[in-house]
Amino acid sequence: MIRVAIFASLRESLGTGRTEIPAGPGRVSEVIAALGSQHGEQWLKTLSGEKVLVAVNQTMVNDDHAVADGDEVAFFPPVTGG
Amino acid sequence: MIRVAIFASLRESLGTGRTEIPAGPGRVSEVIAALGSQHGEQWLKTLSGEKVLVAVNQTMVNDDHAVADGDEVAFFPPVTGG
Amino acid sequence: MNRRVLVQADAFDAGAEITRLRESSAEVGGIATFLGVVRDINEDDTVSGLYLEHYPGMTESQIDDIITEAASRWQVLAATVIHRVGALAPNDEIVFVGVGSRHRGDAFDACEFIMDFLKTRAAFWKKEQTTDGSRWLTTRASDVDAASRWDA
Amino acid sequence: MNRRVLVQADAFDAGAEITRLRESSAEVGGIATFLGVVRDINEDDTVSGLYLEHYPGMTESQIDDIITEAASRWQVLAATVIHRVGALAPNDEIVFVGVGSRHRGDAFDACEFIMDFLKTRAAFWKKEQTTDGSRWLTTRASDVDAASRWDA
Repeated sequence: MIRVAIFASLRESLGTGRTEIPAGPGRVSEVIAALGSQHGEQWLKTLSGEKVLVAVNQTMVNDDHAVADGDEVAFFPPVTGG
Repeated sequence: MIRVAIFASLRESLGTGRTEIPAGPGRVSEVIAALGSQHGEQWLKTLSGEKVLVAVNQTMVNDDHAVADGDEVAFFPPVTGG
Repeated sequence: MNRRVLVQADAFDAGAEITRLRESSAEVGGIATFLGVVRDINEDDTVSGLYLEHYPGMTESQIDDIITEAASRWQVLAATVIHRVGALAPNDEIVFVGVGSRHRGDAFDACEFIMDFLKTRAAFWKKEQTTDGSRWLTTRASDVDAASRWDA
Repeated sequence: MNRRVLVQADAFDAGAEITRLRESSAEVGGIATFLGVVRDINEDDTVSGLYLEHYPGMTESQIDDIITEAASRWQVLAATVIHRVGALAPNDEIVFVGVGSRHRGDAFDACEFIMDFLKTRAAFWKKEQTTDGSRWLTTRASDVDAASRWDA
């Protein structure tokens, strides 16, 4: 199982902040593809957006980063804290 | 009358923080000379020191600044606040 | 180094935080702080409220990393970061950063560095309610510039 | 601009000063502060106390001028300077500078500028009591350097 977390404007666009997919995808890009298959085209488009940031196990990574069973993959827009 | 104020290490060296001299000296350098005549050589030496700062009526000035009857002339070492 | 990182919905007391920084070590000679307050005006709209979201766990560890980086650049005896999340109203405090150091230059630089990196490197997202509706804020170019000047 | 300049023997409450700066204007988005504390160690001696002298009237007007200069360089909505004089002990607070502005960069710069100029341009003199006796402190080269970097 791969846990998926989605934050802020992406969460609002997709209507959920938490989901999961079965283990299998070996990279972030494949996680996005699997989420697209599971939830539809809008997910694929939203999560592939140019400005979307990705973290695996709470560490920022690129789309080709490896993902393993039990990992948490998070998607979010650029941060605006402070 | 010219009022004279002396601060910090200079005040301690000279043993007083306040004195006055009769009106007459037209410049700071002449005030120092008059204080030397009135209080002795140590005053002349101390107030002529290279690092001594001077204010007339609470504004920083040079030794050749004009002094008039009723003015307050202050002598002090470099500041160390904050 | 004493460090204190809090991401919380509750209000906080900046004065009590300064006292805590002071008492963290007898070596503390100066404490620089920054308190951010929700303003009621932003880019010509009237802000009626702000909603802040974060990534529990990741946000805190990013702040930890920012403090560690600051302490590697300057002499830092104690550092506190408190960031509020959830619903905030105009004039609410939103963020507090405080740094205690032996010398004021280190305290100022480390405090400003931490603030600049909080703006651009920690997982917080702001949504603004205005008279025109609500919108997620985007990263400001001026904040990116402020953070990048520490790269040198 | 709201300005508050106090030279006093009494202790003060940094937290209350921050609250006052916050409440000075609804436009205040950020408050940068510095609190200086008497340290018990200075240049290898053990400091048992500090005595601060000032020039009543002149000192306050110099601080006013420093604030005015800061406000001409940065956006300053409110500025507070409190400096203690008389006998102080280790761990006593000695100076507080706080600046409220719309933007954090202005608040930080104005606050640090005011501190640097307080160190070098305001009529205060410090006498330190150490285990080796007491001595008047001389201006530090590092403080002169800190102030002169604003000349550009």
